Amino acid sequence: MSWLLDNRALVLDLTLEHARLSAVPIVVALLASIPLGWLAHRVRVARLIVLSSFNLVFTIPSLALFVLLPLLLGTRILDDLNVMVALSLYAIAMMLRGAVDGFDHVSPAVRRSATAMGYSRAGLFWTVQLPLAGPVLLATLRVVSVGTVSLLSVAALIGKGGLGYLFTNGFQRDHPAEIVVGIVFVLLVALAFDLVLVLAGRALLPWARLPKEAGAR
Amino acid sequence: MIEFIDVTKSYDGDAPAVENVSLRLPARSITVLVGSSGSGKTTLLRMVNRMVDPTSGRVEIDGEDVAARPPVALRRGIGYVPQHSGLLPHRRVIDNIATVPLLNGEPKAAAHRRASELMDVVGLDASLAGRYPAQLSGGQQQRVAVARALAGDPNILLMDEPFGAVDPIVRAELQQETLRLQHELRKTIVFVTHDIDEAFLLGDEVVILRRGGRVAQRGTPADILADPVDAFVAAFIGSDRGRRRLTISSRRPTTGADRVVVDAGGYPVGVIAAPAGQLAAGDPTPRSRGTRMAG
Amino acid sequence: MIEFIDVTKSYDGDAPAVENVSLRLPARSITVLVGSSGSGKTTLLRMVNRMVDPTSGRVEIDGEDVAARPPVALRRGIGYVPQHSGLLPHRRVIDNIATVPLLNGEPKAAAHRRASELMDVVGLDASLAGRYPAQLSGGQQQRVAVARALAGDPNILLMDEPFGAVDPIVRAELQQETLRLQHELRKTIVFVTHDIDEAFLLGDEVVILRRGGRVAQRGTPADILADPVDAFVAAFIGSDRGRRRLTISSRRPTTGADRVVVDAGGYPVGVIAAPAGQLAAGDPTPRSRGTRMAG
Amino acid sequence: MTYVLDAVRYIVEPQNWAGPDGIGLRLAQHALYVAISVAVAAVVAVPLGVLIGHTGRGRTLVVAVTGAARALPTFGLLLFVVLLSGLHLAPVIAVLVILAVPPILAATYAGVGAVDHAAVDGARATGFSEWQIARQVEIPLALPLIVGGVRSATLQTIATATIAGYVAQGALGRYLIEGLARHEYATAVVGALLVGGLALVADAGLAVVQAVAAPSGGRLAPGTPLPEGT
Amino acid sequence: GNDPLAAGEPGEVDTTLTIGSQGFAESDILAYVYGLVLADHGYEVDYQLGIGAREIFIPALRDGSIDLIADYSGNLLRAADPDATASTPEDVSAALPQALEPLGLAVLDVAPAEDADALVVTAEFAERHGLTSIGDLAPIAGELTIGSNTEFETRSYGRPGLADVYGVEGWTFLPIDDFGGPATLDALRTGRIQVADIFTTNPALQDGDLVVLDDPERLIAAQNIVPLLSEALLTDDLAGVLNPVSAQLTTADLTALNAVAAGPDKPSPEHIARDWLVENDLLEH
Ligand SMILES: Nc1ncnc2c1ncn2[C@@H]1O[C@H](COP(=O)(O)OP(=O)(O)OP(=O)(O)O)[C@@H](O)[C@H]1O
Ligand SMILES: Nc1ncnc2c1ncn2[C@@H]1O[C@H](COP(=O)(O)OP(=O)(O)OP(=O)(O)O)[C@@H](O)[C@H]1O
Ligand SMILES: [Mg+2]
Ligand SMILES: [Mg+2]
Repeated sequence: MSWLLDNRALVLDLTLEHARLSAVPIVVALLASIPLGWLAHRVRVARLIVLSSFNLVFTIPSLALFVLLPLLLGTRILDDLNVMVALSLYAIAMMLRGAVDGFDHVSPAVRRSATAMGYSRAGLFWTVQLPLAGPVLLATLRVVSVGTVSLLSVAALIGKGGLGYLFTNGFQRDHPAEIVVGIVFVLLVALAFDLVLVLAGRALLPWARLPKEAGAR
Repeated sequence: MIEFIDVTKSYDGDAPAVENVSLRLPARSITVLVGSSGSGKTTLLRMVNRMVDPTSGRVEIDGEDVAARPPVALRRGIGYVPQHSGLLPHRRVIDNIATVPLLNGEPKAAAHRRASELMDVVGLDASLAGRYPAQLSGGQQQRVAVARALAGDPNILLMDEPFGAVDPIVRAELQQETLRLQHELRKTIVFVTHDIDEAFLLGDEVVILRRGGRVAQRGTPADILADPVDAFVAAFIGSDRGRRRLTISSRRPTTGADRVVVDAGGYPVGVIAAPAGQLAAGDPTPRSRGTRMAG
Repeated sequence: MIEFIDVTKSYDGDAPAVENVSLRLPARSITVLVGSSGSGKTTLLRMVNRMVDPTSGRVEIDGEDVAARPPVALRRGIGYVPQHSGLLPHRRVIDNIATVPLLNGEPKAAAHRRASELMDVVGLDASLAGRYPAQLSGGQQQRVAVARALAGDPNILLMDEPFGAVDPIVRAELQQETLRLQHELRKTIVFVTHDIDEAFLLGDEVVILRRGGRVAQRGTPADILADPVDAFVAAFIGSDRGRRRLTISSRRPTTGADRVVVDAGGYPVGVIAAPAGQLAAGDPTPRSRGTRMAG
Repeated sequence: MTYVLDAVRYIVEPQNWAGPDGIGLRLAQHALYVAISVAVAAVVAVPLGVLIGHTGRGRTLVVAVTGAARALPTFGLLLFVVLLSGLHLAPVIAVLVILAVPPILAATYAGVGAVDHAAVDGARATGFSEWQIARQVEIPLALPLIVGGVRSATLQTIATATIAGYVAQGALGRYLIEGLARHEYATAVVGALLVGGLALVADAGLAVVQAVAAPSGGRLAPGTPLPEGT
Repeated sequence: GNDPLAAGEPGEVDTTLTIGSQGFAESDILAYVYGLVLADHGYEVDYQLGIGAREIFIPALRDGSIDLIADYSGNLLRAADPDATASTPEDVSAALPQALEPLGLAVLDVAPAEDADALVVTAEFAERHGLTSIGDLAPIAGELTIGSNTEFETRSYGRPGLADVYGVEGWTFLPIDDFGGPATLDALRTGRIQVADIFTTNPALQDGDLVVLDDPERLIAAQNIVPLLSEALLTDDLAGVLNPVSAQLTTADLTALNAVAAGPDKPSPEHIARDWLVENDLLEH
C-alpha cells in the first residue's frame, strides 16, 4: 500500500499509457469487424476465410508479433504503432467471430419483414441489421476489451507494456507487491473499459434488456 | 386486381415450389390461399411484392408487370403482415407503425400522428405506443403488424398466416377485427393460412392449393363446401371424415327447443333451432364478404 | 383414477399458476383439459408425474399421494407426450422408443423387440427404426413420442398439446389414430389442448379451465355444447359468436338433396342431408367415447 | 523475407532438432505444457460447466469470475508466482490453467444450456434421473461445443506457453526471447513458425475430434429428405 | 525523436528528449539521474523505460525512438566493434568515439562509476572446488550450469570468450532474464545453477555468501557508466549539463542506489535518482 502511495505518479502514468495503448485496438477491432463480419455473414467464401484466419492469427504468439511487426510495417522499433497493430490483429480476430454471429443472429423473419416494408439494402443494414446485431457485438466486444487490456502487458518485454512494466520491474527487484499492484490496476483498467461498454450498451441498445411485462408471450 | 400469369419458381436446384400457376385475384376483396405446409402459398404471396421473383411467368398488378417496378418502391406501396409479426424489436410500437411513412420521408411528427390514428383503427390502446414489441402479447403484436402494414395506405395487403401463432380466443378476435377492418377499408387482401376454418371464415374467395402451388379448387366457401371437386379437396376441408356431413341428433332436447347437430362421426358440432320440434329451413343465404354489410 | 385435491402452484413470486383446484379424472377414459394460454393446463398435467410439485394440496393416483413416490420411478410408470416430441436427437427412433425399458434395465434385444411392436401399434413403418428424429416429419415424430410413452406399458398417459405443432391434415390423422389406440388400449389419458374442436373430438370428458386453473365447466362435449354455463364458456366454445348456432340455408340446393348449414354469422359450416326437401331429424345420438365402439 | 527463409532453413536442418536447446526438446516441452494445462483445465471446467448448464444456477457468478480471469494478465501472474515459488514448472502450468479454464467453462455451460429444452424435458418426464440427463443427453449433445471450447483454449495456451521461456522452462518461447534479446529476427521467426505450426496441427486434430464428437442425429443437415406423408 | 522525417512532421523540430532504459533497476535510476538534470536545465524530457538489451536500444537510438540512454562502456565498445580488444577503463573510453562513429552515435564523458558483469559462485562452492578466478572453472566446466540473461550466450564475454580466454567449455546455459535479480540469486543459492552472471553493483554481493571470480585476463572489459546518444544531438550545452553529473557518480554511489532500490521500501527509480541528485547538489531548481 505504502509503495503504491509513494509511486502513485508512476502507476498513474503507466495506467494511462495502458489505457491508451489498449483502447485503440479495441476501437479498431469494432470498426473493422463490422464490414468484415458483414461480408462473412453474406458470402460463404468470405466466411470461410475470415473464420479460419481467426484461428491463424491466434496461433501467432503475441511476443513474436511485437518483435516482428516493425519489420513488416517498417515502423520504428519502439513505435506505439507496433503494439497497437499487433493487439488490433488479435482483437479483430476475436471480434470477427462475434460480428458474424451477431449478423447471423438477426432473425430472418425481422429482416424479411423489414425488406417487405420497403427498406433499401443500405437502410436495412444501418437501421435494422446493425442495431439488432448490437447485443452480440457488445458481448463480444466486452470479451475483446478484457483480453486486449490483459494481453498488452506482455509488451513490457519490448518496453511498451504499460502496467506490464511493473511486472518485469517487480520481478527483477524481488518485489511481489509491485506485481500485485500491476495486476490490480490491469484489472481496474479492464473493469473501467467494461463499464464504459456496458453503459454505452444501455444508452444505445435500450431495448436489449427489457423486463418482459405481464401479458407478453 | 392481381394476376399470376403462368408463374414458376424453383429455389436453387429443388423441385419447383410453384409450377405454372395462373391465378387472378379480384380487387377489393379477401382471397385466401389455403394449402398444407410447403404447398407454395408463401412463395406465391411474396411474388406480389417481389420478395420472390418468379423463375418464369409474371405477376401483374392492375395490368402492370411488377418486374418493371423497382422493388423498394413497390414494397412501400403494398402492406405485408407475416406470421410472426416481424416487428423491429429495437423500435417502439409507434415507430414500428410509422416505418413506411418515415421511409417515405414524411416528417416524424406527421408519421407519428398517422401511427396513432392507426393504433386506434386496429384497436390498440394509445398507452402502448411507447412499448417495445417484446413487451406486448402475441395478439397485440399482430395488431401492430397490421397497423404497420396499413401505414403506407396501400391498396394491397398481403397477410401470411398472420394469426397462426396466437391462441384460439385471440385468433377469433383478430379474425373478427379483420372482417370489420375490411368492411371499412375495402383493400385487396391476399390472405394465406393452412387452417381451412379460417379460410372459410375470412375468404370472399378461397383458393385451395396442392403441392407446387397448383390450384385444386377455387370458389366461395359455400361452393367449395357444398361441392368439393375431388378427394383431395374433400380431405382437406374434412368432408371425407364426415366432419362436414351433419345430422340432427334426437337424443338431447336442450334448453329452448334447440337440437344438437352432429357430424358423420357422431361428434357434436353445434345446435340448431327447432322451435316446436320443427326445423326452420330455408332461412339465411350463405354469405360472401362481397355482399356483406357491417359485421 | 387421478385426483387433484385442492392443489395450488405458485412459480416464484408470481400470481399462482394454479389455485385451489380440486378435480377428479376418471380411469380408462380421455379427459381433455382445455383453456387458453397460461390457464395452467400444463402445470396441472405435470403435477401428475411430479415434473411440478404443488405448492400446497396434493395429487393422488388411485388414492395414493404421488408425493410419496420417488419422481424418477413414478415417471417411468407414466407415459408423457409433449408438444414438441422431446425425442433425443442423438438416438435412433428405435432407441428413443426403447428408452424406458432400457432405463428399467431390460436387455437391449427385448427392449428393441418391444419398440418394434410399438412402432407397428402407432402406425410407423418398420423402415424408420434406424432413422434419427431429425430425419422424420413432424407427424412421424409425434408418433414416435407416443410409442415412447407407451413403451413402459403405463396405465396413465399424459399428453400436452401433442398435435399442436403439426399441420391440420396430419393432425386430423393423428387424432383419429389416438381414438383408435385408446379403443384398443383403454389407458387413463389426460390430454391438454387449447383447441376446443380437438377437445370435443377426443374428450370423453372435457374440462374447460379459466386462468389459475379454475374449472369453468366440465362435462361431455354434448353437455357443454348444448348448455354452456356462462359467458366465458360460451365465448370459449364459440357459441357467443354464433359459431355453434346453426341454421339451414335455403339458397343452395347442391348435388343430391344436401343443404348447406350456416352459423349465426352466415358462414357455412357443413352440409346436411335433406332428401326430398325433408330434413331427417332424430337420427344419431351424440357419441361419447365411453360408450363408443371401434372407430 | 529473408528471415523467413533463414528460419525455414534452420528448421529443416536435422542437427538443429537435437540436444538440450534443440527444436525437438523445446517442441516436446511446449506440447507437454499445453497438454497438461488443457487437461487440468478441462477436468476443472467441464464438470463445473455441466453443473451450471444443467441447473442454470451460478451463471452470473461464473460469468463474472471468468470475465475477471480473462482480464488477469497472464504474464504478471506468472512472474508473481515465480517470485514466490522460484523457477519451477508448476507456476507456468498454474497460469496456463487459469488461462484455459474460462473458454472451456464458457463453452461447456453454454453448450449444455443450449441443448434443446424439449429434449431434456422429454427425457426427465420419461424417467431419466438428473445424472442420467447430464450423462446421456446433455453431454453428448453439447460435446461439439465443449470440444470447441477445448479447441480455443488449446490455441490460446499454445500461443501463451511461450512465456515459459521467460522463467527458464524452455519450450518454443525460447526462440522468441533469444531472437528478441539478440535482435536476431530469424530466430524469432523460427519460434513463430514452430508455435504456429504446432497450433495448426493441434487445431486440425481437435477439429477432427469435434466432427467425430457431433452426435449422429445432429450431424445430419437439416432438411434431410423426408418421406412423403406420415 | 530528433528526426523530423521519422516524426512525420517536416519543418517542426521535436524538442523533446526521450531517455531510454535497459529494463533493470539500475538502468532505470540512471535514466532519471540524467533525465531529471536535463529537465532542470529546461529540456523537455520523456522516458521510455525497459526497452531491453543493447541489440534493441541501439537501433532505437538510431531510428530516433529514443535520444539518450545510460550504457556501459566495455560492452558498448564490443557491440560497436566486435574486434575491439581494449579492456582497461582508459583504453575503452578512448576507443569508444571512433567505434561509434559509423553508427552515427556518440558518447558524453565516462563516469568513474563502474558496474561490470561478474561471474559469481557461492562461497561454499568456491571452497569445495578451490575456485578463485574464472580460469579455475575449466576443469569442472562440463558439470556446470551458468545462469544469466539470454544474450549472455552470444556475448563476447559469454560462451565464445570463456572458451577462448579461459578454456572454459562444455557448460550448460540456463537463461534467466532478470539481470541477476532474485530468480538468478535463488537459482544460484539453491544449486540449480553453479555460476551466475551478476552485476558488480548488485547489493546481494555484500551478503557474504557469494564470491566474485577474478578476471585476471580482463575477459570482461571495464564497464563505466556513459551516456550514449545520437551524434546529431551532441551539443556543447548537453555535454555541459550532463558531464558534471557523470563526474560525481562513483561505483560506491551506484551500489548504494541499487541497495535502496532493492531495499524494503522499493521507492520508484525517479525518487531514488532525485534523492541522490539533491544530496550531491546537482539540481539547481
Ligand atoms: N428460400 C427458399 N429456398 C429454398 N427453398 C424454399 C425457399 N422458400 C421455400 N422453399 C421451398 O419451396 C416450397 C414451398 O414453400 P412455401 O414457403 O411457399 O410453402 P408454404 O405453402 O408457405 O408452406 P408453410 O405453410 O409451411 O408456410 C417448399 O418445399 C419449401 O421448402
Ligand atoms: N417454470 C415456470 N416458471 C414460472 N412461471 C411459469 C412456469 N411454468 C408456467 N408458468 C406460468 O404459470 C402460468 C400457467 O402456465 P402453464 O404452462 O401451466 O399454462 P398452459 O395452460 O399450459 O399454457 P399454454 O397453453 O401456453 O401451454 C403462466 O402464467 C405461466 O407463465
Ligand atoms: Mg408459408
Ligand atoms: Mg402448456
